[in-house]
Amino acid sequence: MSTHPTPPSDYDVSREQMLDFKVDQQLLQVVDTDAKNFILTTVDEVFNWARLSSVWPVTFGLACCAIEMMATSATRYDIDRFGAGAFRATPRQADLMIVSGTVTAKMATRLKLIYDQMPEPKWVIAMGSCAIGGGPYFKYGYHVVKGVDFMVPVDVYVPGCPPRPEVLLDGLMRLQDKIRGRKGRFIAPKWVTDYAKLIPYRK
Amino acid sequence: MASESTRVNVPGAVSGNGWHDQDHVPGIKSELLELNMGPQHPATHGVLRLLLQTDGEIVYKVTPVLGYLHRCAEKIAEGVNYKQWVVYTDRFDYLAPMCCNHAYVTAVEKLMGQEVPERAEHIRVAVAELSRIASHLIALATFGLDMGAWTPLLYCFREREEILNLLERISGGRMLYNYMIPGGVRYDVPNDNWVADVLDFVDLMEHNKLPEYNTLLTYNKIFIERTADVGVIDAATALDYGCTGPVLRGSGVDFDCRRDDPYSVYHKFDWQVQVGRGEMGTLGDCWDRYIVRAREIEQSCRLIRQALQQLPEGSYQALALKAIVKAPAGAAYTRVESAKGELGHYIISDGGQTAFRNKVRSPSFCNLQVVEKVGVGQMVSDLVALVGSLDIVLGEIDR
Amino acid sequence: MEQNAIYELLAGVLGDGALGYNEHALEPWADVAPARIAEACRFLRDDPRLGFDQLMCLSGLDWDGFDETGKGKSTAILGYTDDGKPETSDRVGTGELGVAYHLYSHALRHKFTLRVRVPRDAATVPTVGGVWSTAQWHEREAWDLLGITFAGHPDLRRMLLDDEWVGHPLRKDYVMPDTWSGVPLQGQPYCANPFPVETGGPDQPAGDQPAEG
Amino acid sequence: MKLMYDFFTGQLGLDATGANISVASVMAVIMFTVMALCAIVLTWMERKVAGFMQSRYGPMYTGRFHGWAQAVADMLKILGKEDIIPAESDKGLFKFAPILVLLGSLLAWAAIPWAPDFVAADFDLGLFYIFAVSSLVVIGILMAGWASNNKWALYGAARGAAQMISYEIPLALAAVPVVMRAGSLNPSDIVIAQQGGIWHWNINPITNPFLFIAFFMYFIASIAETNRGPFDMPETESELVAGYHTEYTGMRFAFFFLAEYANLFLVSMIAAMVFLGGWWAPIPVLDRFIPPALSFIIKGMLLVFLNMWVRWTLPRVRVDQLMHLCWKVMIPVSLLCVVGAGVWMMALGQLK
Repeated sequence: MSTHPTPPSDYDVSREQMLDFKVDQQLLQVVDTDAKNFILTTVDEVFNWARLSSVWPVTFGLACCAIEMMATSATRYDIDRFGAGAFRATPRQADLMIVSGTVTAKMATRLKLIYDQMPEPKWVIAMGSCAIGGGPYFKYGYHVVKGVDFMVPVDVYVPGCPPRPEVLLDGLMRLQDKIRGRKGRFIAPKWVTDYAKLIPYRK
Repeated sequence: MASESTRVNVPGAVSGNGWHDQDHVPGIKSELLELNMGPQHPATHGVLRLLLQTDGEIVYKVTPVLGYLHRCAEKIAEGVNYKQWVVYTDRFDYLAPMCCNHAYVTAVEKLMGQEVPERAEHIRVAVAELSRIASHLIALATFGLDMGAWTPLLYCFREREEILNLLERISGGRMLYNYMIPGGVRYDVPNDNWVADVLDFVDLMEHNKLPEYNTLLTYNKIFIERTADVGVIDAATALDYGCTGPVLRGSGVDFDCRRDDPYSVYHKFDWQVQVGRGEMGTLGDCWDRYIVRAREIEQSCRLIRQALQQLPEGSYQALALKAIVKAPAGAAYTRVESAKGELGHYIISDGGQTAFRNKVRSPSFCNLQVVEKVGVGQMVSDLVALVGSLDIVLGEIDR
Repeated sequence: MEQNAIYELLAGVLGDGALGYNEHALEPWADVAPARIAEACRFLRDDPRLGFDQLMCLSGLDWDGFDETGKGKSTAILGYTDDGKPETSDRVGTGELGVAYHLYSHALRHKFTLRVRVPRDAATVPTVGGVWSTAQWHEREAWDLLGITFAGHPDLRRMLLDDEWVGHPLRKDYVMPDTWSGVPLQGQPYCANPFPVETGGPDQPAGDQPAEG
Repeated sequence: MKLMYDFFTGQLGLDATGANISVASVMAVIMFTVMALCAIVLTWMERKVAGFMQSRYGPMYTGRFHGWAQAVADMLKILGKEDIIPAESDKGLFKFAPILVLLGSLLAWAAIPWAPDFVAADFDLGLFYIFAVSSLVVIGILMAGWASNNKWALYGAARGAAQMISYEIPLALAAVPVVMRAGSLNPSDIVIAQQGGIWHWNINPITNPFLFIAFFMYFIASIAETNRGPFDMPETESELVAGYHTEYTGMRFAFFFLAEYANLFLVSMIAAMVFLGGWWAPIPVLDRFIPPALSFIIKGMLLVFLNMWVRWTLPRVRVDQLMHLCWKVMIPVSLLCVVGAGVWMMALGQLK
């Protein structure tokens, strides 16, 4: 583990096929069966289209990432372009909770409450390393919940400390893929996968 | 206005729990309404919770409840070494991280007796002032948002993006930088015309953008009506409650750590401390605090211009800098003028790599306390204005 | 005014309440008997020669396991292990608790530092909230995080932590909780640290090395 | 209307009652469709206008071209949301309130004259009816706030009731001079009285300066009446979380949403009808080329745009300042307009 893989010298990011939206095989079968009942499938598709095109987040800023969330909705990045700009102050009218920041023990119960107040269907984006797994507050953070997925189910994890707005936009698009029922698959370069094999993942 | 209190007889049918029986008018039973503002509320700038007791629109008691963002940073300071903890100072006041970095490294350097090269000090002043502008822009923006003005928010964010771009070019981080280290700064000024770009931006900010905000928000009649004579903090109250920064200066106290308790190289530059003058109403009202911030942006522009135009040649890090720094045993309290006010670090060292105790005196923590006194008797809308004008940031209140 | 002179004035008023003056430290401070601190603060604020109108900072301190020799060998604090479980220890804290007051005068532009030390099992200090209102929140925080009682404080509740929280986290012998009120506070890391700390280097004695990351 | 009536009596051979009922049903369907359509268009327009003001784009991708399908997607999504009724709420009132709010604005649409002889309910007290029916919204909002059993909703409802009841007075008073000039409360008659180009419209300050003032009184009062712009007291997103509809989800919230934009369009259409010459084009020659309904809707849309412009530019006033503005400024000025317009017309012999 002392030698870390490095990108090969001829590696060119722009030429590499970084993102490939291949439909998952299992999902293809489901879609095939559904296609026989094409009326229902179409209704489903229309509703899914409506859901993914108007994901209203709840105004729920916790910490540093909340500022980046605001920046994402502000002029330069403008999350409203994807129909997700209508921030609702009340969870009753929202579809998406962006957990933007450190979740503390005191806040966790409130966060659960807010999540419960949202009507179905609802989604959660864990934004930033604190919301994903405690982040820099892991070791001595006696008051920090080490990952918001201990409290609420998370759909998309957006890493970063804080994530750049582009990454949050990407997270939103992964969420849209999820709503659409399509799996975006990230095909990483080989040196990255080699490196990733060295990391033992959480069970 | 605020003093014309209306007596509302709210029937008990809506009651949940926590009602307080109170007879205002003999014969008519009326109760105070307990209102829970936050932690998830658009006007509380994060996760502040205000417990209000209201009579109709009039607030009778305000009790701030903190700790929803208590991230144990002071405990962590006892576990990680001095250079590692710079990361956590970024996350105190995440709107002006450079100022927080500056406060911390100043304290550590005082403890170590470390000299800092002149060039590093100039770079520090420039980036800290850029960060201050970014923070004040957010302060103006969210204060406008609390008043219901959406558009200034977006305009301020537009200019803030420019600052973040500049700071990203020098530090590598977009929002949280981890840029200053004890004994200097982490990277030198990039040689891709950075200085010229900053100077361009400063000119743009001073001559184009500030007048735009003034037209749109500052001298708007409705905005003045909403903020003048609202949430008045007089100078004695401000001093008693330990208010610092724009809140103190908005109350007419001419004090700024950068000038009166000098650190870094601020004494070399020509600039003015901005003080509230009560132009639109009483001295110390919300409008004064707002305008102090707006004018401080101009002064920060002047400071940046001077710091970068006089940027000396030389090293940007102290030469004797090691990977792990150790401070000799002792204790030091230093304070710097952060964007929110006076940010103090009290570090006790036992001679090791980590601080034995690191107490952070955060300006928002002290500024917020005044709400308990000044918020009483205001209307709910005015309370929102008051909290907005204090420009709190929860990361540094709860730490 | 010079720090020495300020202490002379203070000692003149407090008499045996002024325990000593630490002149040669980086930042000199005066040790005051805990019971007399409110009196001392009131004098420092009201005397026209001193005029300390601002309490810059009030810090609670825990001196448990402090390395007085200045070699950096203080007792290490407890955290969570790399697996996310709380580290346990049966060590009982012994050292004294303390409070430090940093004062500033806007009119005369001088600073002064006071310190008090109280025994761990009877950590009670008179409140200075009547002298400077800002002290009220600082004292609440010190009570919350270090368990120092401030006698006469009107509203000594938990400030940052919840009312039902057990223990005072900034004490050196504090053991991190496993859960609180149903909220899990331990955690499993998503991945092990891919950059493990190499111990035994010249700068890093193996005994009390700081955590990385 | 006449044509449709003739169609039902002549072609289908219905008697008078049957034909009247049929015409009314057809008009009701048309009105409801138009209302839903305009709410959808206005939602999209609001987001695009807001984007334009704030130097960003607004919806861009839903439906490919400038996000034209954004509002459709919003509405469809809201249809599919879970319907939550809080356990502690007053369930009957909670369910009835959104319907009442929508009804209040829908009923008023009946009396809008879209074109000559194209109005769902053409009756002589039309203007009076519009103002009377649209005050149902107040009851709906109060009901919603009360039934939610939420303190923020209660605040919003109390503020909203105070505001809307107050602002109905200057709203109606501002229309009185026009009624005096036209000599009728019938909306069609009011429009017909303004025939002959822009200089015959009621807003023309040379014909009657008091009517000019009355237009601005009406415009300001209409912003307050629709709870928008600097006067959005019942919602005040930064103070009362979402105001009276804090607890509403899904379809029930969509009713409020729909009613807000229907109301916005309604008051703009009334302003166009009462002050800006209704279906008449600015120059009489153009009347031959532009369909009257189109001309009318364009005027309404311009006023809606003005409304949005105000909303996205100005900060919000405080609730006591709002009431102060109404009772101490707008009502006296409106009364002055009524008196002044009457004296002016009497002096110039314009009274009918």
